[in-house]
Amino acid sequence: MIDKEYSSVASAIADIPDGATVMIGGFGASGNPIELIHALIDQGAKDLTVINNNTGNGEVGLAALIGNHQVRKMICSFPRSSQSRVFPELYKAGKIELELVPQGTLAERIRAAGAGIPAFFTPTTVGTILAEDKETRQFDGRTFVMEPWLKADFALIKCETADRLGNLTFNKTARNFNPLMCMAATTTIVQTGKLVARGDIDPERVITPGIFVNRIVEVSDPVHEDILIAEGRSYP
Amino acid sequence: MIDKEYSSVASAIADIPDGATVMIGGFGASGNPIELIHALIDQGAKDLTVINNNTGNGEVGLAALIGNHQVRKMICSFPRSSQSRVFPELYKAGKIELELVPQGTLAERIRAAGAGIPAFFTPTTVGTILAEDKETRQFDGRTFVMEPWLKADFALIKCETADRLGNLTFNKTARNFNPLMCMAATTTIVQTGKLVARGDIDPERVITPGIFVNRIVEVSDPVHEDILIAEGRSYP
Amino acid sequence: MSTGWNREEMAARAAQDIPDGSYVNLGIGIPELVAKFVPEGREFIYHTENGMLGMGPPPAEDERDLDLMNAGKKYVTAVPGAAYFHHADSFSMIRGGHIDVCVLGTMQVSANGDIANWSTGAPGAIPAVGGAMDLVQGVKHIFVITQHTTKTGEPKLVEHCSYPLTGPGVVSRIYTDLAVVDVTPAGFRVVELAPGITFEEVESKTGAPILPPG
Amino acid sequence: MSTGWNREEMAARAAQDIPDGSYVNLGIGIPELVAKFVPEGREFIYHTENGMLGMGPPPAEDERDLDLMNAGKKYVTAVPGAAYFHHADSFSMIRGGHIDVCVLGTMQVSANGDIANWSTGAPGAIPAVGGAMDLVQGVKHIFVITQHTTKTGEPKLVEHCSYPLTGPGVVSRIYTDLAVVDVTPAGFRVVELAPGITFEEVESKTGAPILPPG
Repeated sequence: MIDKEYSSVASAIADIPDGATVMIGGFGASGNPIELIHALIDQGAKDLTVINNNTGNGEVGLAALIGNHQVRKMICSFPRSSQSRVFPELYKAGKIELELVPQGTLAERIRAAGAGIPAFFTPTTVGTILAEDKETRQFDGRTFVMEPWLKADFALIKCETADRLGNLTFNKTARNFNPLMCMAATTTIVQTGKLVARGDIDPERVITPGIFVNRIVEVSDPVHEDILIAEGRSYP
Repeated sequence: MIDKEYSSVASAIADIPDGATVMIGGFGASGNPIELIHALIDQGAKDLTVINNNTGNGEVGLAALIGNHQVRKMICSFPRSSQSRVFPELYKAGKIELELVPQGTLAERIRAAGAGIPAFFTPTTVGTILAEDKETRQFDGRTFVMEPWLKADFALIKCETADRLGNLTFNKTARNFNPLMCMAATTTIVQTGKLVARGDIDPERVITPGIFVNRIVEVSDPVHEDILIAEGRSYP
Repeated sequence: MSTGWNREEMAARAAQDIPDGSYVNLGIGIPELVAKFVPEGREFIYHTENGMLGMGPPPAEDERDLDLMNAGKKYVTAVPGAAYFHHADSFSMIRGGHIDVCVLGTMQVSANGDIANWSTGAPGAIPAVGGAMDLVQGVKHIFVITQHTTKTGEPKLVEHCSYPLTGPGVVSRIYTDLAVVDVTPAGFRVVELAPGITFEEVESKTGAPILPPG
Repeated sequence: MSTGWNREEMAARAAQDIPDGSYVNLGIGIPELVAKFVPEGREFIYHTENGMLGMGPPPAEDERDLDLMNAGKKYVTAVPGAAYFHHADSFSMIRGGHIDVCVLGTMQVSANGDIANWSTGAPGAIPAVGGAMDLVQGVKHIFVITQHTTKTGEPKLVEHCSYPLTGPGVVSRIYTDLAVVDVTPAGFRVVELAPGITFEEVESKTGAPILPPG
């Protein structure tokens, strides 16, 4: 019988090694798998390359992972946040690398990895300094740049409901990058607010089919980044 | 106020001109917008390029459109059907052109058009006669072929439920190519089994957001290709 | 002394040029105000990059849904007929040319429609681009709302942008505190002057040749 | 006289090699029979190209849902935990390497794993490829079930395919009426003989060098 359930966030992320590339879902304060990230802080893997749209907020979640010196390189579209100084300070001190990728290109590169597309052409960045090292090409009289797929060893995902096969649903704009990252990682690890029996999710309502999910752990009352920040919390 | 409703299939497709490129949703007998296709037969536009996975069944729907000599060229993955001789006979007589595209490449080329991606690389067809005229390239030591986007002037779509903004849901495997074609045509024309008020479709359950839809016509009791064929029907 | 348009008036003026039924993406800052000035009888559907069509106004603080934010990371609401989707679908709408109008703030716009609104290029600054480069290349019509000059009086409408570009040749119309300005094949052209503003004043505060209305 | 495996036995033998929890795509014909022989204690999730994971067996005729078909255009059912999706997502599963096993019929397989199962290349034949070229390039393990020879006794396991290829070097294992055969760097190798079949018989009916078991 297929059952992808893990009993704890710690066991679900236990084998993430030093040097791994890790996608982390979420955008702003919504859809972030905070409990999985905090488990990764406890676990201590180092030299990580992390892919997320941002670099975290406050001193919890992704910002805390970065602040704990576990991240060698960030791949993201917007590394500034009014709510966090963690990344900027390390970056200015030359202690963390940055690959800046426009948001839509980031999303499409992740999707391409999941879809078996090694490269594609996009108009985004044409004529800007971000296209300087990129191959360009004309189609229908317009210039486009070539962008490669973006894969990861692990993806840390937050969803609303999961069944034991790994079928997932998300809540509102907490969906964001999560379904794409599920497709693009060798091992996709999901924290779900609710773990339900097989058949309890309407097949029409499934956003991420179970084929893209390897491990599920129920976190029934997940914290929210904005609440933690409002409470002045930090981690660890 | 936004209201994309048309009162009849005839008025919804009235302006499709001779020579237009028309995507038609559906796979096998499911998800085919038969009423829209029959309206196009009544309307009489000629020299069409039609994009569909197949070439129709029996002597109704797409097979009837082809049989009525309105189609100059088919772009599809599987032009044979145990249930129709219409396309094969015209093809052997040299009266219709064929561009054969593997099914996954067809889907991805249509999605690329909708997503503003002029070309992408895929392993599909590498080492086969279907890649003979295609540009190839190595990524990570493996060979891929480059495929261009595939756009259309019009898309004829069948869905289960639509609201007046054009948000759509589909039923089971009748979804198939329909949501992709909605994205890739200049003018997307949808027949819906049920037209509901704005807000009556759960925003989490929307498969095609209204931004991809231009015209909606309610066809509340749509015929099904398999039933028409079983009844020995033909059109016109 | 000139009077000109204030922030709300600039946003209201831009809203006048958006057709009924448009799909609209609003940048952070003054562009967000456009949603307050939808002309009578028209409806716009708002897109937000993080996965929603049909974005509504901010909720009361005690009615916030923590999973319902916009691309500016502010809490928002959903109007009837909204839809949620993931980031790749969201940027397919942008890159695929499905969004009708994007209204952006800017640091500079050049006479050929180049826009620079993501980076000062200053050494040591942390680069952050977000979705700006996707928007300017993908959306059908790029409108800019901006003060005509910087706080220190430097022109923001220039011959060539000195800041790094967000995208070349993409802006079609500019709404400033002084005028509505089109980017035309012949360069900047004033479409309309704000109340109490003369063409000569606009010309003197513009860093490139600019044509008068008409 | 040889006995060998019949169609059901070939399918059952193939099913033995599919691990528990695999995501499986079954081609039309004998491969479809694999679903009838899932070994005790295992579960496979079936993918069908036209947009479904969790495909179940055919329904009774009076319980058909006209919108629930498989890629072979036959009516099917959905098991609990099924999911529907569109064609681009469906082929992302295939092309992206997410499907574990695909079982296909074939016209020819060569000693280096080339498969030819979509066209005879005969002049005048109408070419039709469907999803075959996507499947052979994308799925992790390509299994073939086929009679060892054609109806006229020609070998289907050959040195080089004479029919146009579906994909080069993609097949890992072949289940025939006579034997289970692996495609190895050294060419064909018999893994297992069907009851009553000798290696010599297999060798004589194979159009390329073939290694014995062990």
